[in-house]
Amino acid sequence: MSLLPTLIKACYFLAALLFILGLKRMSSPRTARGGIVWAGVGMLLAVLATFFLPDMHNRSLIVAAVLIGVSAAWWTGRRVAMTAMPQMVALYNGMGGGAAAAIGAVELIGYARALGLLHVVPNTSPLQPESWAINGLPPMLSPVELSLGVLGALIGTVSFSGSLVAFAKLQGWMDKRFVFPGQRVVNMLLLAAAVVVGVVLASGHVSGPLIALFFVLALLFGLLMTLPIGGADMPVVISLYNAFTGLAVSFEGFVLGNEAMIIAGMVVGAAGTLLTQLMAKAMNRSIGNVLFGSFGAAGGEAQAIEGAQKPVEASDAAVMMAYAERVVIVPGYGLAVAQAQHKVWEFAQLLIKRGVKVKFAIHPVAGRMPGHMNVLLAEAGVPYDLIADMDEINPEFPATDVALVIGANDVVNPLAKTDPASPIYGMPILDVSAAKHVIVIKRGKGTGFAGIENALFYADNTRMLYGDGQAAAGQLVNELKSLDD
Amino acid sequence: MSLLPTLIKACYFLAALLFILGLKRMSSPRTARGGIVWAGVGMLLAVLATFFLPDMHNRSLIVAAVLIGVSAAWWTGRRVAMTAMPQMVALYNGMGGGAAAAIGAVELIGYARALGLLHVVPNTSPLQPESWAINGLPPMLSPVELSLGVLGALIGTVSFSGSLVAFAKLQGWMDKRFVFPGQRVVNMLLLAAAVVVGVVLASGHVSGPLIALFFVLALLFGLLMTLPIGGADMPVVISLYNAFTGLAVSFEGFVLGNEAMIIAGMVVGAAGTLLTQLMAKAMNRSIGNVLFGSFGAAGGEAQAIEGAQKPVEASDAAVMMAYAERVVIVPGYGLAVAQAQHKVWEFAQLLIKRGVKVKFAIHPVAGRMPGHMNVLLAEAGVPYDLIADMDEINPEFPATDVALVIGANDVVNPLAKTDPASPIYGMPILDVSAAKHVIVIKRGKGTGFAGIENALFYADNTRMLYGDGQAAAGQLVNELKSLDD
Amino acid sequence: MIDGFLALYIFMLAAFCGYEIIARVPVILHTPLMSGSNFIHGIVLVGAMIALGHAQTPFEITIGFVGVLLGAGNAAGGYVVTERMLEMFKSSKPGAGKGDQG
Amino acid sequence: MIDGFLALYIFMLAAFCGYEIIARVPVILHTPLMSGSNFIHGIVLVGAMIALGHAQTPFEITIGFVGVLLGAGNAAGGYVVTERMLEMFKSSKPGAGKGDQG
Ligand SMILES: NC(=O)c1ccc[n+]([C@@H]2O[C@H](COP(=O)([O-])OP(=O)(O)OC[C@H]3O[C@@H](n4cnc5c(N)ncnc54)[C@H](OP(=O)(O)O)[C@@H]3O)[C@@H](O)[C@H]2O)c1
Ligand SMILES: NC(=O)c1ccc[n+]([C@@H]2O[C@H](COP(=O)([O-])OP(=O)(O)OC[C@H]3O[C@@H](n4cnc5c(N)ncnc54)[C@H](OP(=O)(O)O)[C@@H]3O)[C@@H](O)[C@H]2O)c1
Repeated sequence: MSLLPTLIKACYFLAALLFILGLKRMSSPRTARGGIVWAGVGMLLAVLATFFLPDMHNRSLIVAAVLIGVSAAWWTGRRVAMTAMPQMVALYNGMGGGAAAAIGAVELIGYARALGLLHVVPNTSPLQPESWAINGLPPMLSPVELSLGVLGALIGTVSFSGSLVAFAKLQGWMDKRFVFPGQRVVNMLLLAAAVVVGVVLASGHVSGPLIALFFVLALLFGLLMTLPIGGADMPVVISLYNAFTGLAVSFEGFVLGNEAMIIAGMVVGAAGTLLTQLMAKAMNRSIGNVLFGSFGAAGGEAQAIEGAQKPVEASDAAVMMAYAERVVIVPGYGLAVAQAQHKVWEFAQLLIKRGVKVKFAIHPVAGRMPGHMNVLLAEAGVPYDLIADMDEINPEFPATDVALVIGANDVVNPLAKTDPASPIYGMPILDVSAAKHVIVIKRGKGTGFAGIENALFYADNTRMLYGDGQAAAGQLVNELKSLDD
Repeated sequence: MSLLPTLIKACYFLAALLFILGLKRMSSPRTARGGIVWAGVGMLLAVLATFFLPDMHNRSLIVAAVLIGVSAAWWTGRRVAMTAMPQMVALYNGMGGGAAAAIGAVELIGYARALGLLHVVPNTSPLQPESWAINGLPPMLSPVELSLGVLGALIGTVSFSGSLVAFAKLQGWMDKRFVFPGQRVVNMLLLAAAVVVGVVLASGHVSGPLIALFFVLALLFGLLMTLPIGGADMPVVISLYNAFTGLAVSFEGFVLGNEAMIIAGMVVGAAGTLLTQLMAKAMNRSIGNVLFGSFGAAGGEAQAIEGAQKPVEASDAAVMMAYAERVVIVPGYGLAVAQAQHKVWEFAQLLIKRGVKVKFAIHPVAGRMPGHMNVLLAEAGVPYDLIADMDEINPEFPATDVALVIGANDVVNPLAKTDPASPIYGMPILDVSAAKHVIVIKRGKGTGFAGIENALFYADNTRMLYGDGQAAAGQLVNELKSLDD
Repeated sequence: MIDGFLALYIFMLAAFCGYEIIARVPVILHTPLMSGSNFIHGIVLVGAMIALGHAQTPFEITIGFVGVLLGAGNAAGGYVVTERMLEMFKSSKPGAGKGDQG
Repeated sequence: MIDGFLALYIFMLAAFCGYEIIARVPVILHTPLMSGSNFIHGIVLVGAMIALGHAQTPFEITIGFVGVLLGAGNAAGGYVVTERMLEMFKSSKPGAGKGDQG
């Protein structure tokens, strides 16, 4: 082996090593930050090494595409609000799936051309074993390579169109769930058709129209598969597509003979699959239920709730908390929508200064992505030790004077315990109603993700403070400050 | 690839998979039992497949050697007492190291023969590429293969002779620690010499005398390296040699082109290295300290202990515990020596029947191997929930009426807290002296592993019940039974 | 190019690595981990570069170009987003200064 | 026989697997795990069989024979000892019958 290829291979090896080490570090809060940097160094190494591969054509096009892609993604990634993270991950993931699909497409088209089926006269012979030697596409693929290439293209394409739908939904571009009768049957037929065409391709009958048909079917399947899924189930779906892209990358890496791609892709494939399961479990759902379930769609007759919501003024609420001994703040998705984390933390700090014992209670699925609230509170600077998780805080509510619920709904809904017809029945909740007083900040009578009424809002010890989360928290801050003057 | 080689390769693949899955299951108490069975199935598959490799000679010899080796090991392994487990593991591990070394030796000798340096006329040509095709030894090794082969042989040989010394020491065949001045320098020189000869071999200068010298040096190093290490440090050393053997197997597997060996060996190499670290940490030592330290050898002036040991009769001890509310039993190495676990559990059951709350407290390094006491108590049938670890039980001692220490010494020695000159200073201990009464069962005034006095035995609330652990426990049982009559 | 069995071994071992590394991760790290692993499969960029580097007809070149574009977006976007999230996790640690986050 | 880089990848991945699987194991399982991993490197038996199967001179055959003997001892002994230890662990579980252990 001559020097340059050895060096390039060494770079790929280092990249794979750094990816694994980086992922390892990312999975512990203490070392997470360093982990992404390690992985980043690995990526840089691998990309730089690839530029030096012998026998690469179109180098200027490559540089141009890399520069455009990187700067566009970098710019959007830097600018986007923290609350929009899930859809950005979906977008980037879809891009990865698309790239894997594109690799598969180039391979298949090249193969077809080599077979002479497309009747294109190549300017150079496609059969030049030497020039593809190290990491190029072999002009004639072995049956195993062809099969894995086709499989990777299928998975990558589904991940591509599926992730884009997920992005569009989370971004609010597609509010309605798209459901029609027999949808599941249509989806299954589409998938079956794509698989059949794929098998034909993998058996070596590669032709232009067949390739086109294959990709169209895969695209359609990803689209229709994702359309009926509710926006709030998306994090699980995105995680699944993330694993898909990983697998696709791994398989295409096999075809290209690139071990770094094989390993990185497979590691992500396995990790993503596990993550998806863990996420679904944290939401008290199964993956099948997320993908095919009709969450919140039908449901039985909901329990009727007696009583009325009792509003409260910001000034009264502020006084209640100012003279309380213990206050627990329960943030939910509304906090993220209102970007109220900074104001809420300012308010909490004022309370702490007055000697009130303040804690934040975070439900595992509060918000729209796992760890959503932790990220937001961390952004605002809330120290770790003030944040309690569900198991820790639930026994403390009876000794709590005021529970301040801000933008949370489903995660504090007692119907999850009492109403078997409710879509969230069985989900463990934060037991805020055990506190002496409950104050709920929300804009109006809007429901949460599950779209159901909340008995808590009608409870005797609950008072509603209507308003946008950030505005309401601001009022509380002002009231508290005027108390001190 | 024709069918048979593919099938054989598939068996090897399955074996590697089963090893990893088995190890995974072994590392959780719930699934541990199944894990070894899975790994065993993998081993069976791999061995059976190997019989069917094409171009194997000496098949009857192979069968004979396998049968003898398996039946001898099976027989000893079935018969040996639970307390002798560490030395058996050492023995089997040494055998593995020896086997790896033997593979390396056959490779090197074959290589030398191929070079024509040994001037032996082979009955068939050594250069028959086809016959070694799948998994045989390539007659001419590449430089990388030669280097890894030599490295594997070195590591395997050290593990072989070192493990045998460990076995002999634990078995009591070699009681004294073998120390002479300048020992460390001699060891280092031996290692350096072995490495130099190894480098010469790896550079392709393979000859009979050199091979012999290489193995002699490696054997000697393993021997001298292990001789000065105290018998009770052996578990850590055995774990280290276990990792060594794994590495040796992995490297020899590379030379043979056998992926199952590469993977299984490397997995054990990494796992064993980590286990060694974890074990050393649990003993509050570093690996370097275990290998080169002079634990308990020198040490400063020990604190003088005032007072006298106060003996107690078995009948009095039995009465004290029979009318106690809470009794905590603290087993140590002496329990293992006396094989007293069954009697002690019988005694504990009698107490429980009388309404006494009995718990067993296990120190992480009680006994002579990690989990030693857990294994023994489990053997006797003590249910899991009666067994508490150190962090759990220490706060409970003040509320304990009687702490029954049986054959434990170092793990209950208060000097670990108070005497900075003591070799065990800094090791967390079981806080038995906080109990209202302490009863200690031991044979006499013998010291424990660390060879130091124990202030606990002289404390005001401590009474000594002299005798062999099993005999003393038997007396207690009888006394308790006579109380009921 | 790679012997089928060797590839199988690598697939298997890599899958175990990924699985083992993620098992037992706390819920609060799920999103950054998802985004971090999303970044890691951005290595697809390398494959897309190779594909474009060997594309020959204009059509292949177009697809290859799109592939590189998408792959670069995956890698760069995945990195930025993950880094931003993890940065915040870091600053929330007790002991770390509380004023130094964005 | 195996390309050097591929071997390197396999070494690395296998090492990670071993490391990750053992990390976070309770102390009480250290000895059975040590003995279990001791069993697993008993796969050396396969290598010794291959070496003996290709040994040619009487000297090589002798060494190969000893190798197979030792390897078989490692595999069989490691299995028996580990199985005996783990069997006891199993019977100590609450819920499992308390009378069924040896
Ligand atoms: N964390 C995850 O990984 C994840 C993933 C997918 C789904 N989910 C699901 O999401 C739900 C999370 O529960 P949650 O309690 O956090 O949220 P939620 O049930 O979705 O409720 C959010 C509440 O915030 C209020 N709100 C919206 N915008 C607001 C603003 N600007 N200011 C103040 N209030 C505002 C809304 O009421 P108004 O409209 O009246 O203001 C709504 O009732 C669970 O059902 C969970 O299963 C979670
Ligand atoms: N667990 C591990 O992994 C491991 C590994 C290596 C080293 N170690 C070390 O081993 C020590 C373990 O402490 P330990 O308290 O369990 O044991 P120990 O300190 O070794 O003490 C054992 C005691 O048992 C008594 N004894 C011996 N045979 C007996 C018999 N037949 N009947 C009754 N008593 C008997 C001895 O006194 P008499 O002679 O007077 O009877 C001795 O004092 C620690 O220092 C630890 O660091 C542990």
